[in-house]
Formats: sequence, structure tokens, C-alpha cells
Amino acid sequence: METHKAKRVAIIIEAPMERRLTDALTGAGVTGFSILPVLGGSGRSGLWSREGQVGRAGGMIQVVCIIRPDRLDTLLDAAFKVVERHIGVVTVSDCEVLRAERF
Amino acid sequence: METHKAKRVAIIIEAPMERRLTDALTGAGVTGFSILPVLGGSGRSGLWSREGQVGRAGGMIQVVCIIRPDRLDTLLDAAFKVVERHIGVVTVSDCEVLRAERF
Amino acid sequence: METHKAKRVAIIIEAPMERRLTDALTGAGVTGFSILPVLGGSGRSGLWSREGQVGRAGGMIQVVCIIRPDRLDTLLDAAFKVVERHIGVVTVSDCEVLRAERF
Amino acid sequence: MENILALAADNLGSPIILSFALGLAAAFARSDLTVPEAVAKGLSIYLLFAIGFKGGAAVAAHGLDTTLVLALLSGGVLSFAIPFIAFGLLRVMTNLSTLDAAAVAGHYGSISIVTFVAATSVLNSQGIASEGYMVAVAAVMEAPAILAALFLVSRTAGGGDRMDSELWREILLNGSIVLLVGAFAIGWITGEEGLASISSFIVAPFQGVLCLFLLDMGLVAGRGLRQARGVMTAPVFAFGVVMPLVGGTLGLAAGLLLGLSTGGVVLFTTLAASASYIAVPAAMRVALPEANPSIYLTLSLGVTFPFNLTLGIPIYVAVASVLT
Amino acid sequence: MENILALAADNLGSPIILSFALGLAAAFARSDLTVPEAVAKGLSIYLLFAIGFKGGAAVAAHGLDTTLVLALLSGGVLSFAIPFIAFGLLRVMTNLSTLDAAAVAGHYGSISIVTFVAATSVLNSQGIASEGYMVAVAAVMEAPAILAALFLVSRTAGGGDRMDSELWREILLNGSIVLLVGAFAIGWITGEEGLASISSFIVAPFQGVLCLFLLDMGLVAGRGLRQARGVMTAPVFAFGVVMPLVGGTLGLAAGLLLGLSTGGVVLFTTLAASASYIAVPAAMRVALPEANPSIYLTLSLGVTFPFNLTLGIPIYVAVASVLT
Amino acid sequence: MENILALAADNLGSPIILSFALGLAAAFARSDLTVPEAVAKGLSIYLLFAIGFKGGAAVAAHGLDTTLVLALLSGGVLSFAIPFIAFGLLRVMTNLSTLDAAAVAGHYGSISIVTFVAATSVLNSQGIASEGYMVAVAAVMEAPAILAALFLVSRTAGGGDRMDSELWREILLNGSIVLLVGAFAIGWITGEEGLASISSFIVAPFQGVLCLFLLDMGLVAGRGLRQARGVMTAPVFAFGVVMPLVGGTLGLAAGLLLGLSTGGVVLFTTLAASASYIAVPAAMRVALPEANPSIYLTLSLGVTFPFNLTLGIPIYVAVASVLT
Ligand SMILES: Nc1ncnc2c1ncn2[C@@H]1O[C@H](COP(=O)(O)O)[C@@H](O)[C@H]1O
Ligand SMILES: Nc1ncnc2c1ncn2[C@@H]1O[C@H](COP(=O)(O)O)[C@@H](O)[C@H]1O
Ligand SMILES: Nc1ncnc2c1ncn2[C@@H]1O[C@H](COP(=O)(O)O)[C@@H](O)[C@H]1O
Ligand code: NA
Ligand code: NA
Ligand code: NA
Repeated sequence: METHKAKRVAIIIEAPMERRLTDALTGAGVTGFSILPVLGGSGRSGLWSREGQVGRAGGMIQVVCIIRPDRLDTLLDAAFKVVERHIGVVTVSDCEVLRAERF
Repeated sequence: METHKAKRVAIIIEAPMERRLTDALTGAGVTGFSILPVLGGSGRSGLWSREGQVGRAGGMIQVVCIIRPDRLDTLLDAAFKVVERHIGVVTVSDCEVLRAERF
Repeated sequence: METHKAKRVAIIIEAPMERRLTDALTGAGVTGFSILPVLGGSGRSGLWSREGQVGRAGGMIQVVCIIRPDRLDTLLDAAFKVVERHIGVVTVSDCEVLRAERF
Repeated sequence: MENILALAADNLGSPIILSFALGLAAAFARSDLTVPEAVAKGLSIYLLFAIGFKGGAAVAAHGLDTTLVLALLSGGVLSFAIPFIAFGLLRVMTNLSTLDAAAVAGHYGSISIVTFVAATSVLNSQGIASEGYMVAVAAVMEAPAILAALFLVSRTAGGGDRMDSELWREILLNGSIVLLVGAFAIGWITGEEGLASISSFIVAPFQGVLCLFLLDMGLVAGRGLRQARGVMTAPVFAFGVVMPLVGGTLGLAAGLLLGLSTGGVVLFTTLAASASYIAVPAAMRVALPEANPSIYLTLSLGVTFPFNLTLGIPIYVAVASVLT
Repeated sequence: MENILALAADNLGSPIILSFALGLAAAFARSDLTVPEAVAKGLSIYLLFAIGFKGGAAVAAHGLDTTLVLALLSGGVLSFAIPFIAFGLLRVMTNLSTLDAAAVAGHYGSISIVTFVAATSVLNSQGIASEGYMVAVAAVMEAPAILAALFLVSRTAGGGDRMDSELWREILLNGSIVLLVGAFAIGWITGEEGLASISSFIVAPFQGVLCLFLLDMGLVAGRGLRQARGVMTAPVFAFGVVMPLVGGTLGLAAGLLLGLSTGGVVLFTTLAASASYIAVPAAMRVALPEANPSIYLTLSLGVTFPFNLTLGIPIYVAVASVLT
Repeated sequence: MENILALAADNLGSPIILSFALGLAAAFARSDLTVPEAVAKGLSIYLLFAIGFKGGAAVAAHGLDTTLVLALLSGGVLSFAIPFIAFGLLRVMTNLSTLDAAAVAGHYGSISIVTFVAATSVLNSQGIASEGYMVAVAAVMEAPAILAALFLVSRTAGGGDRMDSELWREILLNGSIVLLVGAFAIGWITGEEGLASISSFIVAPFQGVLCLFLLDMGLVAGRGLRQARGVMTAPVFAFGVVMPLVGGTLGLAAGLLLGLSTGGVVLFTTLAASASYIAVPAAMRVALPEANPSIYLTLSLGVTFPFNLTLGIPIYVAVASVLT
């Protein structure tokens, strides 16, 4: 099966920032992304858990984005502008995709 | 700690196709997989979000499968037969596993 | 955009073991982790699905941990002590992170 | 005509319809109001259980009509036949591809259980009785339309292997049908005594739960309409309003021929006029993945559902009242 | 005997049991009907809160029995003792490993709160009164059995470090116990006035909510049975039917010795006869991860739970009615 | 004084407060009791819908007060003004940074709808009437405080671009406001007839649902307090008790000046005394991400909310009863 090189960018960010981030990604020419739930976690700002929330403010989500390697920098620049002042984690890893024409 | 090379295949696919995909994977000799929820996303067929669904038809899930590298091709062939006509994303990446005897 | 090498450790483990694992990780000097839901899966101990559960006993969760490469071994040792007798999957992969000072 | 207008006005001013309108408005205004998926599913389990149980208890109380079997049969036939008419209309009225037209057509043969529930709640508030077994007719009408849609595709767009036994099982045993029919059976078996023991759960709060559920339906329909602006051309939109009237007329005729009560005729009309947005879309994603879901979901949920809810049902009630 | 049959027939035809049967049937037919996990958990929070509160309010209304302390003590002792009997039976009847046998045994010393709830609902429908504090007895019986199971393992399969203080805290403060005992205390403190202020929430719709919850239990039990066909040998299966009768007899004896009311004896019998499928499985996954969960979950949820629900409870009611 | 104590004792012994206490206790004991997020959100949708609807129906029944517009205006002004007072107090009493102080201040100008609901439920149990439109006042008071907080930051900590039109839309159309105002409108339009049709859903079980919701609030508040031990210095803690009294006094004065009924004055006082923990925190995470959420969430949810629930509301009722 023929596969093609791609990059997988995963951004964990606070739920109220979700739309701002996906708008920025779309603005940077990203053709697709998926949003995954995060149940809880811990970091410099302490422990949190989705079940211990009244509102949406405290929760986080993960935005995963598969892109062609040459688009990585544009994407990271766009994402960074949103994430900059906010808590959260941005990771990039290599992957291969089937059906590269989709990206 | 001793680790062993493996492949991580992640397939994002529509929820109604879940059983067909996992049946195909099992048929291809896969010994294990995990199913992760996807809250929403965007792609060529537009934006969608799990909370804006009445039925299951519109939602997607992610099937993650850790396998020994030599089984990759069999798995991809089997997965591709299911995914072929459907929307969704298939990615493969390298990873290392503890307790390789489990795979 | 400048990125830094890091390791991504993903551990799928039974829900009742969650706190034991995160305590062990914290004890091993891990500065952050995220917990992701798992809807279902299959392995040597058979098929399971979150919706077919009365209690928490049967469900699994995924703990994801991004760390500096030099901390990997300490983390794996700590994780292994918890996971050892239990079912579950531990994978490690390479990734790059923005804002390395956070890890 | 006055009658229709009065009924429509009454209906439009009910908490149920206003809750739906609130959801629509919130979605159009891009409010972040959402009903969690699990809660929405919980509400729909409640509604299916309650409506099925009450139908069964009604059958236990009033005895079985001799027309039951005929009604079930007619339901099945209508569900299979309507997609052919819908397909014809779509080919004439719109320029949808064969595939999209067949997929849409399948939705209109099948039914929307919430529209059915809304109609029973209008009947209740008007004090119009109906046959309890209409719930079973609703269940029978869910699936045949899917077969018709796949037949339309295999005839015109080639490829007859879209249906396998696994898909059949999934369609016939999908959660809604099983719950509806199962609750119907439980209501039938336990009868009035059973109903009495749980009526403060399934009867008293029913209308209120329906409000919250329709709030969510409004949100979903509104978001769908907003996102689908591109694909929804005027003719497609028009189809979503014309088709329920066409289907409803067939249902009306069937109900009258069967000699159902006024309420029964209304419900038959409503079933025929309504379009599926749960069972059929899921089946289409498996069997006709190339068809565009925005079109059929938006049509059935964003156009036909609100039409039936607001204007359709009062019309069906008024017409049936005149003709029975 | 006739009495038992009549009661059993009555019980089998109740909406509650039929809902459970519907769930079982749907699971066996591989329908995709599911109750979302969050909804199921919400229903169980409701049931625990309601049953605890009503128990406390009953104690406030009828005063404290002098036998309360003895009942709590007997509950604790039974919960610790039953696993030893169960373990012996398992070693004789089946060829499960020591580890699996100990894990299963632990489940039978502990209790199933839903079985308890179903028994109270049968008592209610028969107009049989019971001691309100039996809810507290139920809470006391949750944990000792786990200790017994771990003791059995450490004695026979080595390794005594399976229990740490953290696990103790988790077991004793697990959500169900805290909610049950807490609601009991609230009901006791606020008494009849408190009950009156929320009775249209926790009394009136109770039976209906129980139906939906048992529908889900049926689905879960059915899926478990279907998947566990491999491990469930005939002798293991037989144990799941024999053990509740053995445990129930002990509970019956204890209830009679304590001089409880008819309803109280029924509930004590039911508690002793029931097997845990929430608290104990979770503890076992932590402390005895090598034991096979399919065996103990299927036995307690797929065999003993339905047995008690359908035949067990009517038997216990009939026997207790004769003996008190 | 006696009056206050009697009321407070009454209040502290109600199922609602005891449920909250149970949640707090369970969290402090590190029990794993949790209410699933979806269920908690479902409960809050129910509460918002019910309280809005009943407010609207009350307006339909009793007619519009001429003071309605003035009450709405005063609510908006209070919500904008209180943060300045809170900010001053925080700078004097504590050593929070400007940013943290501004963020906290914003929470106290806005309102907690559950505190409002608890106050109406105390009024109901005491048979004290209130203006139905106070629900609309609550909605008006949600947002202006956020503007005040951002103004405080831009003045003192630089950077005025924290607010964009998108954030405005999000704040004004956040789910709670839309649902509350929408349900209010539906209640108003459908009036007593509408209320009658769904009262066994939104009136009868209301108190019971509130118990479960407050159980969850107790769990969340308790976990927050446990985790925030580090940041919660004594002066910060003290602010969480003093500020509701200061804000409440302003609300009391406004209510008296407007000539509201006793119940209306109590509700106005309660709104001014309460602090937001849903709308404002979300806005702050977007606009002031550098402010520490542990501080403002713990203060409003862990300190001020329980204070108002247990002691505050009885005080406000007693004082308003004397002064009107
Ligand atoms: N090293 C990490 N690995 C995985 N997730 C992390 C890590 N650090 C932070 N997170 C996630 O990001 C959230 C915010 O992190 P922080 O900004 O460090 O408070 C945490 O609650 C975690 O969910
Ligand atoms: N590049 C991508 N990265 C991550 N997820 C994607 C990507 N493209 C598509 N998806 C996911 O797959 C779904 C269907 O994609 P599509 O077939 O492009 O409409 C989307 O809704 C996303 O959830
Ligand atoms: N190869 C695999 N890839 C992904 N997930 C797996 C794999 N094997 C096991 N799992 C997950 O781990 C759980 C327990 O696995 P096991 O210990 O093999 O029964 C399964 O139910 C899956 O959720
Ligand atoms: Na139809
Ligand atoms: Na037992
Ligand atoms: Na305030």
C-alpha cells in the first residue's frame, strides 16, 4: 500500500479557545482537523478533571491536524499566535498517510 | 527499559462504519485495537460536531492499532477495503512498545 | 518556528488504575500529562465497550505524557511498576514541541 | 380553513414549538448553547420508551382493531412506494445527481418518530383519540424505504452489492425500532396496571421532556441549515415542503381507506409526510457513502421536520377532522 | 408453593422485569441499542439518592429499632463470611483457579444495590413494610467481602501486599457507598418534611426510572453473556444459581434471628443472595488483576442478577412471608 | 436576629443544603463520587429552562410592573459598578496582582444563577412572593461585569485589545443567557396555560433536581478548595465572605429604592451578592489568560457560593422582611 509522508500536529488547548484556534488553522490553509476530548490532566497550572467542572472554562480539548510537510511552518505560525498567551501543549510528529490527495 | 519497534495506525472513520472496520482488522490478524472518541472536525465534507447530531450517522471515531511492523501491509490492505469509498483519514507512524510479546 | 525534540509516551490502562499511574508519573518527576477517554477496544482479554459497562471497572483510559528525551527511562521505569501486572499498552514515539521551556 | 388557521396558531404558540424555535434562533445567532449528546440520547430513549409503552397500553385497554394487520401492511407498502415518487419529483424539480436523489428519496419513505410524537401530543391536547397500534405502524415504516432507495441506485447507478445481511440486521434491529417495539410490547403485556405503576414517569412529565428535546432538535436543525447554505438551492428547498404534502396525501388516503379513527388518520398522514433523520442517514452512510449527507440531513431535519411541526400537523388534523 | 408461583408470575409480568428482558433480548439480537454511559450513571445516582433518602426518612418516621446495631453487625459478618463458603463451593463445583475462585467469591459476599431496589419495589407493590435502615445494612455489606477475597488469595496464592491503605480508602469511600449513606443521613435529618418536599422527584417517578435502568442492565448483562460464552462452563453457570440460594438462606436465618419484619427479612435475604458488579469488580481490577474479569462479571451480572430479579426475589418474599 | 437564626437553621437543615454539604464532604474525603459532566450539564439546562419559564409565566399572570425597565437598568449598572468596588477591596485587603484582582472583581459583578434558584426556592418554602421578571434582571447582570474587569485591566495593566467582537458575541449569546431569556419568553407567551401543560415537569420535581445539582456543586467546590489550598491566603478567603455582604447591601438598596416586593428585594440582594462561576471564568480564560483561574474559581465557587447558600440567603431574607 502506497503511503506518503505527512506531519501530525496535536494541540492541547483550553476549550473556550477552540473556535479561535480552528479559525486560525483554517485561515492558514489547513484543509482538515479533528477535535478529540481530553478528560483531565496536569501541568504547571495544576491538576484538573473534566468531571470536576461546572462550566466549559476549565476543560481542554485536543486539535489534531494532519498536513503536508511543506505546510508545517505556516500552520505552526498561525497556531502559535493563538496559543501564545495561553496554557497548552503543541507537538509535531512524523507520520505517513494513505490517500495523500486528500491533504 | 527495553522497547521494541512497532507501528501505530490511526484511522478516523464514520461511526456507522466502526464494526465493519474492526471486523476487517480482526480478519487481518490484528490482535488488539482501541477506539477513541472524536468530538468534531472539519475536512472536505465540511465542519461537524458531535453535539450537533441527532443520530450516530454524522459522528466519527478513531481506531488506533499498535502492530508489529511486518504486519503493517496486511493491516493497511484490510483497512483500505473498508475505508475506500468512505470519508476518513488513515495515518501510520513509528513507535516503540514495552512488552512486545503482547502484539 | 523553532521546535525541540521530545518523547510522547501513551499508556492505555484500566480506569481504576488511573490515579496510581499518574501518582507514579508525578513521583518520577513528570511535569505534565493529559488523560484521554477510550471508548472501547479489543485485546487478549477480549472486546469491551464503554457503553456496555455498569461500573468503572471495565473501562480504560489513555494517559499521554510529553517529556524531554533524557527523562524517558525514569518515566518508563515508574510506569512499568504500575502497569506490570495489569493489562494495557505502553507506546513511545518521537515528537517535536514548541515552547520547550514548559517541559 | 379558519379551522386550520386556528389550529396552526394554537400549535405555533405551544411551549413545544416555541422551544424548537428557541433552539433554531440560538443556532442562527451562533450561541454556544448545546445539549450534550448523551443527554439528547437519554431524552430520546425516554420518548421512545414512553410513546411505545403508552401505545401498547392503549391496545391492551381498547382491544385490537381488526384493521391492525392491514394498517401494518399499508405502512410497509407506503414506506416502500413513497421513495419512488420522491425520486421522480426530485429528478423533475431539482438537478441532484441520481445518487443524491435516491438517498434523499429514501428518507421520505421512512418516518420521523419525533414528528409522530408531536402529532400525538397535539391530538391529546385536542382530545382526539387514536389507535394505540399506530406506534407499531411507525416501526414498520422505518426500514422498507431504505430498500427502495438502494433499489433506485442499483437500477440507475449500477452496483447492487451495497446491501449485505449485516446492514439488514443493523437496519431492522436499530436501537430506535427495538426500543419502540419492545416498549410497545411491554405496555401491551402489562396493560393499564403497568401504565398506572409508571405513569408519573412516562405520562406526567412527557410534554416537558418533549420541550427540551425539541429545543435540542432546533439547535441541530439550525446548525445544519447554517452550514448547508451552499448546497440548499431553492428547488431542493421547495421539495422539502412539497414532498410532505404529497406523502401526507397518500397517508391520508390510506388511513381513510382503512377506516381509522380521526386520530389514526392524522397519525398515518403524519408518518407518511415525515422524513427520517436517524435510521436512514446511518444506513446511507454505510451503503451510499458517495451521497452528500448535507443534502439529505438538511432537507429532512432542517426543512421538512420544522414544516411538519409547525404547519403540517395542524393541516393534517384539520383535513382529517373534515374527512372522517 | 402456589404462593411462590403466583408471586413469580406477577413479578415476571411487571414493567421492570420486562424492561430487563427487553435489554437482554436486544443484546442477544445484537441490536445497537445502548444507553449512554453518562445517562446510565445519572440513573444510578438517582436510584442511590432516592433509595437512601427514603430509607432515612423511614427511620425518621418510624423511629430506630433496637436491632439496628445488630443488623449492621450481622451484615458485616455475613459479607465477610459468605466468600469463604462461596470459595469452598467453587473449588468443589468448578475447576476455576484459586485466584479466579477467590475473586468470584468476593463478589458474592458483597451486594447488588439494584437487586435491593428491585426487592423494595416488589415489597411496595405487595404492601409489605420493611425497616428503613436496611439501606444502611446494604452499605455495610459492600466492603468486608473484598477483604475476605484478598485474604483467601494471600493464604492460598501468596503475596499479601495486594491491599494498601489507598485501596482501602477507595473501597470504603467509593461513590455508591458515600451517596447511599449520605442520602440516608439527609433523609433521616430532614424526615417526613424533607421527603414531602422532594417526593415528586424521588417517589413518584421512581418505578419508571427503574425500568430504564433495568433496560440498560439487561443490555449490559446480555452483551456480557454473549461475549463470555467461552469461559462460562456449565458448572460455573450452575454456581451462579446455587450460590444466591445458599447466601440467601444465611441472610434469611440472620433476619429471622434478629426478629426483623417480613419486609426486613426479605431484604436481608436479598442482600445476602445478591452479588456485586460495581464496587467489587473495580477493587479486583486493582488488587487481583490476574483474575479473569469475564468470569466474575458474567456470573454476577449475567447469571445471579437475572436469577434474583426474576425468581429469587419472589422466592425470598414467599419464604419470608411463611416464616415471619 | 432570632429571625435570622431560625431561618438559617431552617435553611441549613433543608435537603438542598444538605445535598451540597454531602458533595463537599465527599470531595474532602477524596471519594470517587462524581456526576458525569453531561448529566451535570443536563441538570443545569433543566434548571435554567424551568426557572426562566416560571418567571415568564409569572409575568404573564401578574402583569408587568412599571418598574421592570428600571430594575433591568439598575441590574446592568450594579453589575458594571460592583467590580470597581471589589477591585478596590482586593487591592486593600489582599496582595493579588492587578490582573488577578481585576479578574476576581469581574466575577463578583456578575451573578450565579444557582444561588438565585436557591433563593427562589427558600422564598417559595416561606410563601414570599417575588416579581417574575427578576429572572430577566439576572440575565442582564451576567455580562456588564466582564466589561468592567477588562476596563480595569486596560487602565492599569496595559493592552486594550483583549476584547474583540467575537468575544462580545460569545458573552452575550452564551448558552445560559440564551436559554434563560428564551425560556422566560416562552413562559411569558404561553402563560398559565403553557405552565399547566408542563408543570409536572418543571414545577413538581424541581426541588429534587436541585438537590442532585447541588450535590454536584458541592463535589466541584470541594475539589476546588482542596486543590487550591496553596493560593487561598486568609485575606483572599476573607474577601470571599465580605464581598457578598458589600454587594448584597448595594442590591438591597437598589431593590428598596425601586420599591420591589419583599421577594424581589431578596432576589436583587442575592444577585448582587452572588459571584459568577460559569460565564465569567470562560470569558476570562479567553481575554485574561494570564490571570490565575484557581483564585477566581475557588473564591466564587468554593467560598462565596457556599456562604450565600447557607448563611447569606437567610440573612438577605430576614433583612428584606424587616425593611419592606
Ligand atoms: N507534558 C505534558 N504532556 C501531556 N500533556 C500536558 C503536558 N503538560 C501539560 N499538558 C496538558 O496541558 C494542560 C495545561 O498545561 P499547563 O499549561 O502546563 O498547566 C494540562 O492540564 C495537561 O492536560
Ligand atoms: N487533515 C486532517 N487532519 C485531521 N483530521 C482530518 C483531516 N482531514 C479530515 N479529518 C477528519 O476526517 C473527517 C472527514 O474528513 P473529510 O473526508 O475530508 O470530510 C473530518 O471531519 C475530520 O474529523
Ligand atoms: N495492539 C493494540 N493496539 C491498540 N490498543 C490495544 C492493543 N492491544 C490492546 N489494546 C487496548 O488495551 C486493552 C487491553 O488489552 P489486552 O491487555 O490485550 O486485553 C484493549 O481492550 C485495547 O483497548
Ligand atoms: Na414518510
Ligand atoms: Na451477597
Ligand atoms: Na454579583
